[in-house]
Amino acid sequence: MQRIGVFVCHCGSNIAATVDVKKVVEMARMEPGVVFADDYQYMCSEAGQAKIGAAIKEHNLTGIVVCSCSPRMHETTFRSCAKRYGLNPYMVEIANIREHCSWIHKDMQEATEKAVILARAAIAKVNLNAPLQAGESRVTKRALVIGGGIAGIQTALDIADAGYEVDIVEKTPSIGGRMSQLDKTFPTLDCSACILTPKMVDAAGHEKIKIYTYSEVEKVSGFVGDFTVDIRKKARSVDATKCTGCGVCQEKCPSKKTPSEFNRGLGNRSAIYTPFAQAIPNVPVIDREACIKFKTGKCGVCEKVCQAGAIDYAQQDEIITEKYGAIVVATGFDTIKLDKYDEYAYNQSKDVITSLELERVMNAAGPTKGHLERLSDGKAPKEIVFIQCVGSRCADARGKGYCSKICCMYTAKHAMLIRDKYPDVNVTVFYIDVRTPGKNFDEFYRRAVEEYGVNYIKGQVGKVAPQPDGSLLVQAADLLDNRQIKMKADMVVLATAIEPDPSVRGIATMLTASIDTNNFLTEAHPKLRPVESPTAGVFLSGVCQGPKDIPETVAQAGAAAVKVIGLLAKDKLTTNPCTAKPDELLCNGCGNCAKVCPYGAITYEVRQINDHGIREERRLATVNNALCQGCGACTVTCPSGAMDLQGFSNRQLIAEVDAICR
Amino acid sequence: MSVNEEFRPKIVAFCCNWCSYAGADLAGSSRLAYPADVKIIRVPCSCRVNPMFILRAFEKGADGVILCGCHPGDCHYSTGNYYTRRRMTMLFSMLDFIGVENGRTRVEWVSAAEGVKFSTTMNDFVAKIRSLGKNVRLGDLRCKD
Amino acid sequence: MKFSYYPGCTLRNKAKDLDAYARASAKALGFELEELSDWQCCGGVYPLGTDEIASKLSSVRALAQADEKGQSLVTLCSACHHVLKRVNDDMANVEDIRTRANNYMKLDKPYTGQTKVLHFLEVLRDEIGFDTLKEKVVNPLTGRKIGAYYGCLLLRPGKVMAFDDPENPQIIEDFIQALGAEPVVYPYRNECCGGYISLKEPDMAKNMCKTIEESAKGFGAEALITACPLCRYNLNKTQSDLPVYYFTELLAEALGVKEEALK
Amino acid sequence: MQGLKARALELLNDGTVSRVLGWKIGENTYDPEPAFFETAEAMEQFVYNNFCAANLSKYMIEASKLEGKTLVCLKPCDSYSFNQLLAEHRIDREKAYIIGVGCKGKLSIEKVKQSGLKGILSVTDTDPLKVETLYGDAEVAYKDAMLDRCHVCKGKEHVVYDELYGESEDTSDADRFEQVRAIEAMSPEEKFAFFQAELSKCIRCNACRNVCPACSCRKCVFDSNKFDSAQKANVDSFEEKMFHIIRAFHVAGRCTDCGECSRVCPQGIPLHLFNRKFIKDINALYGEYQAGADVDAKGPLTSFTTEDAEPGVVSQGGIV
Amino acid sequence: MSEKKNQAKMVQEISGANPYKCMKCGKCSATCPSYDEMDIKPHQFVSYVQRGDIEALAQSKSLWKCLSCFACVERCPRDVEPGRIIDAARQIVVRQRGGNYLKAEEIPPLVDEDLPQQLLVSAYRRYKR
Repeated sequence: MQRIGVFVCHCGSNIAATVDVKKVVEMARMEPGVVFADDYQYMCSEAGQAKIGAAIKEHNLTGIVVCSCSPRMHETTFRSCAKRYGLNPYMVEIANIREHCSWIHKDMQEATEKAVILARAAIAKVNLNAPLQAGESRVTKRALVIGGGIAGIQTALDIADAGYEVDIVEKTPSIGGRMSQLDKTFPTLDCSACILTPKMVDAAGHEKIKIYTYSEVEKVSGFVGDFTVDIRKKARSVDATKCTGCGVCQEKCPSKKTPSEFNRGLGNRSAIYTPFAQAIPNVPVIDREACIKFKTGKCGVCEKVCQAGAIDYAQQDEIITEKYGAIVVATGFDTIKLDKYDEYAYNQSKDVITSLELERVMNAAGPTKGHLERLSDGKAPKEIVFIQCVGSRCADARGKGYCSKICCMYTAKHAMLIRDKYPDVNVTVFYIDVRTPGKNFDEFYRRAVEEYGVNYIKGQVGKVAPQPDGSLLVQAADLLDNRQIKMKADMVVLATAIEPDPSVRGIATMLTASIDTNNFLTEAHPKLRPVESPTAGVFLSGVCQGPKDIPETVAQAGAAAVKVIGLLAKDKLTTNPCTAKPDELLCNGCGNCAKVCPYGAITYEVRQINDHGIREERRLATVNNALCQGCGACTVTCPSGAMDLQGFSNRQLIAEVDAICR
Repeated sequence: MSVNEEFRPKIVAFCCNWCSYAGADLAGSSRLAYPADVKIIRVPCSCRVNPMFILRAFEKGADGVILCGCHPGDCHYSTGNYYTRRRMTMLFSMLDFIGVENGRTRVEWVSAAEGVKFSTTMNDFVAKIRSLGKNVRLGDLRCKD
Repeated sequence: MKFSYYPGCTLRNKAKDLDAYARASAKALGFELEELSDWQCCGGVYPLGTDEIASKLSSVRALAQADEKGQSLVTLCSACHHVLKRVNDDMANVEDIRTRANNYMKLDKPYTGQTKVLHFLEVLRDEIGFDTLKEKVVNPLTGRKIGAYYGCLLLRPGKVMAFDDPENPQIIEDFIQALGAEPVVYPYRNECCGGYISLKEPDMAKNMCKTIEESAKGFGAEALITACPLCRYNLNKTQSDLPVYYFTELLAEALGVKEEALK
Repeated sequence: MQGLKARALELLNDGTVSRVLGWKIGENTYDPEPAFFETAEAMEQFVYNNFCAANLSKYMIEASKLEGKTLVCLKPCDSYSFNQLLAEHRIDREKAYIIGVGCKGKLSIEKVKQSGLKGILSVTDTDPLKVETLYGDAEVAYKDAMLDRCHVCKGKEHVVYDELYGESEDTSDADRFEQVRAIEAMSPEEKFAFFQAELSKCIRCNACRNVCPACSCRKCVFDSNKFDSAQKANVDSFEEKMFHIIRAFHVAGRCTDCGECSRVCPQGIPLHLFNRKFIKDINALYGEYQAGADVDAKGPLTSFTTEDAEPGVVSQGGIV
Repeated sequence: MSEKKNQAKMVQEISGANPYKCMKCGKCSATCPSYDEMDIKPHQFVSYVQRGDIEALAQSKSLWKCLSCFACVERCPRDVEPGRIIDAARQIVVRQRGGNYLKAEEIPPLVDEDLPQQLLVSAYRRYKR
């Protein structure tokens, strides 16, 4: 028989205001096995833990139940507390009477009754708990960073500087990401390339960093400390070891009509290309769908002009299999598709563009060589309208429910840059709210208004109507002036909502990392563990976790790196002891459990056993504890009940069911 | 129907640790109320739930059992909920076959981010069970009166 | 191919030609419009109030009648189409309206929104296909520059009407193209003509129609086509030199059945 | 029959097999029993007639542990059970010498009785059956005396064997799922009344479990303490009520639909209905599946597709 | 006060719209073709409902200027459906005795030869009980 102690937490008033904790204590005392019960203001505090410790000693407790917040919050806390006072940490169960009770119920009697039942279920379970010993697993001292934008680069640099090997996998031909497409950055207006390219060079030259560009993660298996990853290195059709990056092939390539991804389709590129001049590696790839040689078999110009003999049409995709201890996701973002926002005439007029497209227009290496001009007729615009929140803060199915966070600031930047360079151009910004929390952010926005004369109007735009004369009629509301505005513009720029890069879905599935309804990766805790995924060993860097600007991204990238370094610094990890365990006297050796095991943790061996005096050779299931992650799929497949899950055994769960239904 | 208004059903909710239990936590921290009739049992994965647990609950007097797991494709253990889906489809179909009201059992996929879905699901499920009234059938399958 | 057909009251009266051209064209295209035996006026506008049931019943009757025959229900007039589609959506998705309407109606078989409501244009696009239509054109309208005027009722709310992209529709342009003419795209084709406001405030409607017509003319339109008698009425009131036709008139013309239609 | 017996004896005598697993003559034609024969002398009792309905495959679990090979007589439908046991490593193919015996549908004395005959003294296994009763002689058509399961015969082919003996016939002349469909069409109240009436007859004799080739656990979950709460009495109401549902679930996707459960039930509970309901659902949702047809096939409940139906399908009009 | 609340609640019920979803972006007003004719502007409708001032809405010209063209409904990023709110206010008025905006005797002079039936029935339904 267990000797159980029950500890009911007030959590200040979080629990105590809705649950009669004294009543819970009183009721718990009547449960079988309970020899001690008490309540306290904050069980998780030092004093609360000391109280638990004292009770363990004084009452020789063999198991404890803490009625408190979610086990996802403090299970670890109370387990280490138990351990400190000499109790096996797996003899602790939590009754979640906060998130699942006090916070969602108003009626005290009802909430108290429920808390008593939840406590009863936990007590019933702990009555059947058995001490468990955590095993150990090794840590591969190498990290994988998925995504080679500023987030991925920064994370990789920080990990590498701490002395660990890092691989970056980037799906495009060059690292650099979205930041490389930007012209200037807020709130300092320094040139994006000037601050990014040195980091790209550092990463490329770092002895601990290996960069796989034009590559994608194809398969992930294993678990924290010991992931095995297949990386598909797509055929570049150019031998990187021979290419000198002279660029002649791109110049001579006769197929030049492919929309440039880097320039957001505003300009064209050749079939053999590097996305931009400062690309790293400076090795072009052949786009096989655009290449004449690949389409028709004729051409081969690049091969002829390449002095280094680097062109290799026969190159094949290569699969690289590598082991990693930690994985960082830094897959970044894209702007949403605007095909459902035709009231803004994005698909009807070339002069309606997104802000990211404007970055390319403003950039000296962009499609207009940095001249601000209309993409329809090349004329210099005199009147430019910016529309905020296009697809952000939308409750309807067309857009996103969240604020994209960066648009207010980059619009102020664009407005300022235009007014600075072209003082005769009028700039009007239609906004709903101007959101500028951040160091020097509001000052920046105010400068746009006060020093640069940017015209900010509070009110959303209803329609952009292209006019026969080529101008755009913008129909908007001025809410502060209570009037409807109809103004002609030469260009309209849409602050388009951002969303996680679509590739993140597949990656999240491979990593079994959870994502939210907007496809942002979920953090382990929104406040306290913001750079970790709930999946152990998977970390989050940059916009894949939520909208953020460059400084925040860099900060988070560093934070993710620290978490990775902390993990890689360990030689061994303790493993989850809640693994499957077969009862050899009941096992039929039928083989069904192995069929449903996602980790290949179950094998069969023929063993001599003694079944109540009968000695015989039997085929029996064996579980590899290092591989088993404790899902329990096998336990249900097993008809005889031979396979059970430690910590969540059949009897424990049935005891909980019984306690609840009693 | 005044009986049903008084009726407080016993409802067992099995929630997987990684998605649905976290979704329930989020419902809690977002103060999204649902009836106290629902009591949650934490399991590592929805695939840990043995049909025997569900039958046991009914036999012990539960009026409804709901099983929540990660969305298919998002299982923390990659494939667990796919097995759950087949097993529960079979079990529910059998219960329906023997005449147990099919509204008493349900599977819902609730992610860690879906606090709202967790709460609305539970509200909806409780309303359904209340409308079905007390479960007597699984309790007296062999006891013909 | 046979469809149930709901002409609506305007088509029985002021817009007889809209109807006649459509019937002749349908015949030429090989499908049949079978008029419901006993239909009542849809009321012209969809009753927006969630508590309005009685005003929706005439639509429900028509929908249920088509259901009994197992046919899709085709309409021509934008207003009737709007009302029928939205009432149908209510019957399929709004439990309260469904229950109450069925309680009133006492049909043999409860009606739950199963009838497919199609606009004549949708029949051309989805059932016949514009490619087939193109093949059947005997009298292509080559060289004519025609602007589509959609108005509000066919498109909005997009979620319920699901007719075409409410901000950048394509269907009438494709239709014009199939007839051999050149579609003129202009931004005001989905803005309101003023609708029923023209009864008491004709000037308001006139202003709106002027904007529409000027925009269309600016982009080179020589004529407008519409599916709505009220839109046509309002547009005609500006007395501009831009003719406004029912889309079925051009259809009949292109199919070579215009004369015969009016017999 | 004489040929089969001679062949078995031959194999026993030349040492190919150490024993024969077949049927032993009973008191009457209609009650032969499964038996092992280890000697030529014992083989005198060997019989194979049209009343030899028992599925012998499950006996091979024990036989697999014995020295030497066992000759086992399997009818076409039994061979599916054998294969399923093989797939689950419960028996050793090397320990079996399979004679696939011919079957033209097996007879049931219960069916003869159901035809209204009382005081049966003897019966033949011929077509028609000649029945001698206290009240005179009678005849029963062969089809009418056939087991229910033979009316939904799996076919005349053996899926596994070493040699074949005798002719088989596909005797199916009924819709396998007709009864299931009839129940599906009932209202919940009718369904419940039906099953409550049937299950209330159960005396928990375990005959169904003992005969079932899929119920091959060394120790049944109902006999172990693996699922009990701490304060449980030895036999609690839980297993009483849920036994058949859980048993059906445990064999779902593994049951070959051999029909032995219903054949041996002394209370005449149509237990095969549970299994067939699962089989019907599996076929409808996950594709046609016959347990035991292919040793390497993935079982429907140990595999999945990402596009599987949601459990909600049950309340949304059911599985059709 | 409670009468005010009741009316506001009625508007919410009849319209089925939730004014609290509004983020005051003004897209409805930006979009409305009758904007210039309205005294209370579309984006203000929700504020009136939120603070329960249905009386002012009922008195407003806007009630009779809305075309039910659903442009505001279509473009509203928050699914507030201002067009339904204004219709609900209109319903409250016309359902009261004497609330008809269109009197039978007004009609004959308004009718011209081409006027489609559709126009009359539509105006009837929006303006009269």
